[in-house]
Amino acid sequence: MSNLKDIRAEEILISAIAEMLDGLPHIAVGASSPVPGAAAMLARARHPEKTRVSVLGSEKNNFFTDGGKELFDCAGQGRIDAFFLGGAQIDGQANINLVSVGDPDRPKVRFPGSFGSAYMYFTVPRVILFRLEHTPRTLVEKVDFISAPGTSEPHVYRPGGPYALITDRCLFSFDREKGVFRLASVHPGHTVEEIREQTGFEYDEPAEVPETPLPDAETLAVIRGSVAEQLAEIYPAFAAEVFGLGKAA
Amino acid sequence: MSNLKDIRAEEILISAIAEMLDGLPHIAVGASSPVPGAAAMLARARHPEKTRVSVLGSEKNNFFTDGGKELFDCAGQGRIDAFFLGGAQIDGQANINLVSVGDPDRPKVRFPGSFGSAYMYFTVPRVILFRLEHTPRTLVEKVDFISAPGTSEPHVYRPGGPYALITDRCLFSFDREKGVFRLASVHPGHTVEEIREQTGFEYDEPAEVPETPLPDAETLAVIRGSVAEQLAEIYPAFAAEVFGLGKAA
Amino acid sequence: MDAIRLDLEGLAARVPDEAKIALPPDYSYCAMALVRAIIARGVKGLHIIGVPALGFQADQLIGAGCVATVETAAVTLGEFGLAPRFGAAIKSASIRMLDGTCPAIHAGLQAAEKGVPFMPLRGVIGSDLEKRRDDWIVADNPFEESDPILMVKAIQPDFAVFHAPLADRYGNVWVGVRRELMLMAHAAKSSLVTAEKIVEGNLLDDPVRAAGTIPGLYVGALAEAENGAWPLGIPGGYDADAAELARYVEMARTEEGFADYMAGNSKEAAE
Amino acid sequence: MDAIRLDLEGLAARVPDEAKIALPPDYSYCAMALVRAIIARGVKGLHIIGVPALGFQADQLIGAGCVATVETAAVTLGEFGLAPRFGAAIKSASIRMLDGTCPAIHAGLQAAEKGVPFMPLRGVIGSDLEKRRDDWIVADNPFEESDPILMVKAIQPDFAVFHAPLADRYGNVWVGVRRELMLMAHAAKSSLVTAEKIVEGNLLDDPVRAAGTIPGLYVGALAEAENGAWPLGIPGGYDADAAELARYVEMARTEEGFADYMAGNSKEAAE
Repeated sequence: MSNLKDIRAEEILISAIAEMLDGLPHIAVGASSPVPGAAAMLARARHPEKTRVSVLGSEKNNFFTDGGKELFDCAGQGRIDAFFLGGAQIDGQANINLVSVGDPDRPKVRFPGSFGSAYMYFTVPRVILFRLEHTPRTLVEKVDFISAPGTSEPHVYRPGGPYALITDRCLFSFDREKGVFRLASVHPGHTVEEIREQTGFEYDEPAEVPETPLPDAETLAVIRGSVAEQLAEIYPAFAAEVFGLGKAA
Repeated sequence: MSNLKDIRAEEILISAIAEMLDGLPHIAVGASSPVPGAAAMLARARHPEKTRVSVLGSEKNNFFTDGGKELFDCAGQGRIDAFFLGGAQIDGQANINLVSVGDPDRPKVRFPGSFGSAYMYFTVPRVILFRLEHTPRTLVEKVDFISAPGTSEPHVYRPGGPYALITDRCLFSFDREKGVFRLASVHPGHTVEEIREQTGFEYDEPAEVPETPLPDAETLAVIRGSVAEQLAEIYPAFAAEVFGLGKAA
Repeated sequence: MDAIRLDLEGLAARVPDEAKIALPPDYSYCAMALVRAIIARGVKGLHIIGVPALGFQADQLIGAGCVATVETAAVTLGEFGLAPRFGAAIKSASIRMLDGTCPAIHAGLQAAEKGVPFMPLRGVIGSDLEKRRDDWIVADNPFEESDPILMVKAIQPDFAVFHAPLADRYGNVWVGVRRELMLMAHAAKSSLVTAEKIVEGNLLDDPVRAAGTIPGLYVGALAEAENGAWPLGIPGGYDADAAELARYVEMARTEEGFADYMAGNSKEAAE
Repeated sequence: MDAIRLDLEGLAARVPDEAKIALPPDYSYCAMALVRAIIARGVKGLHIIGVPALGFQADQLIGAGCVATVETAAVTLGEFGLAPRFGAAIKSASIRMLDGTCPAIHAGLQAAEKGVPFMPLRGVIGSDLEKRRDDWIVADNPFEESDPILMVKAIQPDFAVFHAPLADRYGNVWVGVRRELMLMAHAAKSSLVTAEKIVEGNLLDDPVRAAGTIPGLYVGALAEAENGAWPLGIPGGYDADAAELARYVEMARTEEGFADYMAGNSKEAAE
């Protein structure tokens, strides 16, 4: 068994996310997401003959040849099985806000913008929300701006949607029927009470909440080996910080 | 002045068509039209810094790099100024039929099909109809199948349409307001009476019908020189037959 | 990820009866050898789609009785004239004909490529094509009063079937400027591809080569087939075998002649 | 036909006040040198469109007061964080912001590329993006009962403005797999392009190179600009000048710092 002291928080996240990607044919990752990127690479390392990974902004992990639209077309065709979205704010209905806090016409804070979220959230079956800052400021009751809605009316074409939300404290799954999150596991070192305190929205909490499993030795070896190496091409700063890998000049 | 005996009928057609293309920025030509192709090349030779020519099926005269759709997209953008269409049947409203004679479900004769006519006829400002067989069988009162209509209701978006019809006997211009052809000139060796006899549809005939002008010596030199040479790449059989040019093996 | 590599028979075996297959025109990259293998299997009820026009491939498939529906802007043998088995099938009404127009076929495939149910297209309104297609609807432009526009239903083939000059072990397929093949591959559920040559390296590693390459993601299976377009040619490669094409056109004038031609070709292929 | 070849100032002079210009994201081929020349001209009231996102080009144009409207899926300086002049302009409501989403921008450009007034797109329904855009309409899929779908109005920029690693005397511009530049060029009325190098031969003569080349037909005018993307990098060419970009981000925190930065850069450029 692995020992908690030796394992970084990022490695637990990578491993937990990879579980949700296991065996999927095609996982796509946005450019600024090293942890999901690593999780996708771990999933690919486990099933090299089954799983493809596309990472935007990577030259080695991006096989698209039809310009910026191909990722979205590919999702529209049903050829992308998992994708990741963040959110400056995420609410209990899984609505995400990538635009601004406050009145959007006179915002208190302005973020970059919605990117492809309003589309990928509808077309990719397994969208995993990823937010490292788990506080009542980020996980809110109601977002100030809906970049992409978590749920839609039944007659709206929507093969995709939220599958889970992973934060620095815990993992929520999302129940699309009920339109609510459910606490799935709490990361080692965090507590159910802390989650309650730090979450601004209502969610289902089962009687027994398991701890997020630690990656086993084999998984850790892959993460620290081939995954870290591949990651360094795309996220050199992250690879240097987390895995102590330098980017070749 | 040129002498009729030395001039081939094709050269008169090439020269007459080139007059209608003079100074246009972009002329596109379908693959199986050597006479229009030659006319486009003649127009380009006269204005090499103003006129582009795209010939489908040519490697040297086709600069498209976005697949089969680019020609049509380009026309939709307003970037194609002239195009050529034929017709197994053409009627007095400039409707063209490229599909079949008789009941289309049990046709007496089946032709290849409509190709891009139903679109190019709407989007290209100057569509020149080209039909070498001028008989009551081909120029009919009403086509058996409308591959592309000659005119549209006023509210239908239609920046393009028929501009002229050139046959082996004469040149008609098309009046889009009235929706009728008008006899513009009769080729040397043909008569107004013969046109009346051989045309299955009604058209306007002015009191004085001029003769289609012969190409002058300079024009003939260009046709027989650079145009014939360029044509040989795309239409080797035609270039051999009309200009005595062999295709390099 | 390595591509699934099969022989021609293996590729042909993936095409079930009643499949909807997209085919390129004769001047693009046609998988003639694969089409012969599909014919040899005796597949029935195919729905073939010309992107945007059909030629020798369609005429042989139709002559062999493999085809139920033809959807195309044209069927032509180019300088070799009208397609004889197609013409005979039309006259005997033994195939269902969906006459289209080039940009509508591209638009339908682009709709499937984008995962949308339809694509608007200018023109076409008032043609008999439009009147005879129930997968085309004239609707209103929602941004303008009284501006009718054609809506073309998405065309999603089961398979894009084509040839290419070059592919690699990962299933990446180079088609250069023949980009309609990429559109077909994006729009289809899967692509069955033959290539003159399958190399070991990765075509996407060369940024110049990559620009004309279809990623392996879209390619269901792949077979190496030297001269795979014969008797057609391939752009930038070999010329069409005009004598052989002329021989076909001559023989295919009659049903018997066609059968003899195909039997002879199969025999040759087997030898 | 030879392309119109100008210097950077000549290219910049073609952009009038209130022009609608499409710009690529920082990781594509950005004509930074041309953007500085446009800023130096003091152009006003631009409508800039991110294809699909904007970065340093937009921040500098906005900071210099050239921009009236920003239409994009995002404005970001990537690892350098939020765009400071953009953020300031949003807070002071001095620019009109049209928040979009990547595939809707591609779809709008594709509509212009096809010459259709709109393009359908899945998703987006129920977002605040959709509620705040009057050039997007939720309408009915004409082929299905009760199937609402977004219609995105065509986006036709006056100019596509971008950089490229290679061009030729005929105005053919090689962009490789950065195909959004080709889409921009097709959709725009005209393209203003800078290139690292302009060669004498014809890029379309090489069938491998041709596949990633925008034909000169779409290019209004061209300038050679070595290091034309600096301080950004170009894929397959040079890396971004991280120190310079960091210097910009630091100085652009304030209006004064931004003005100093731009003045310094103009001075450097003049030297």
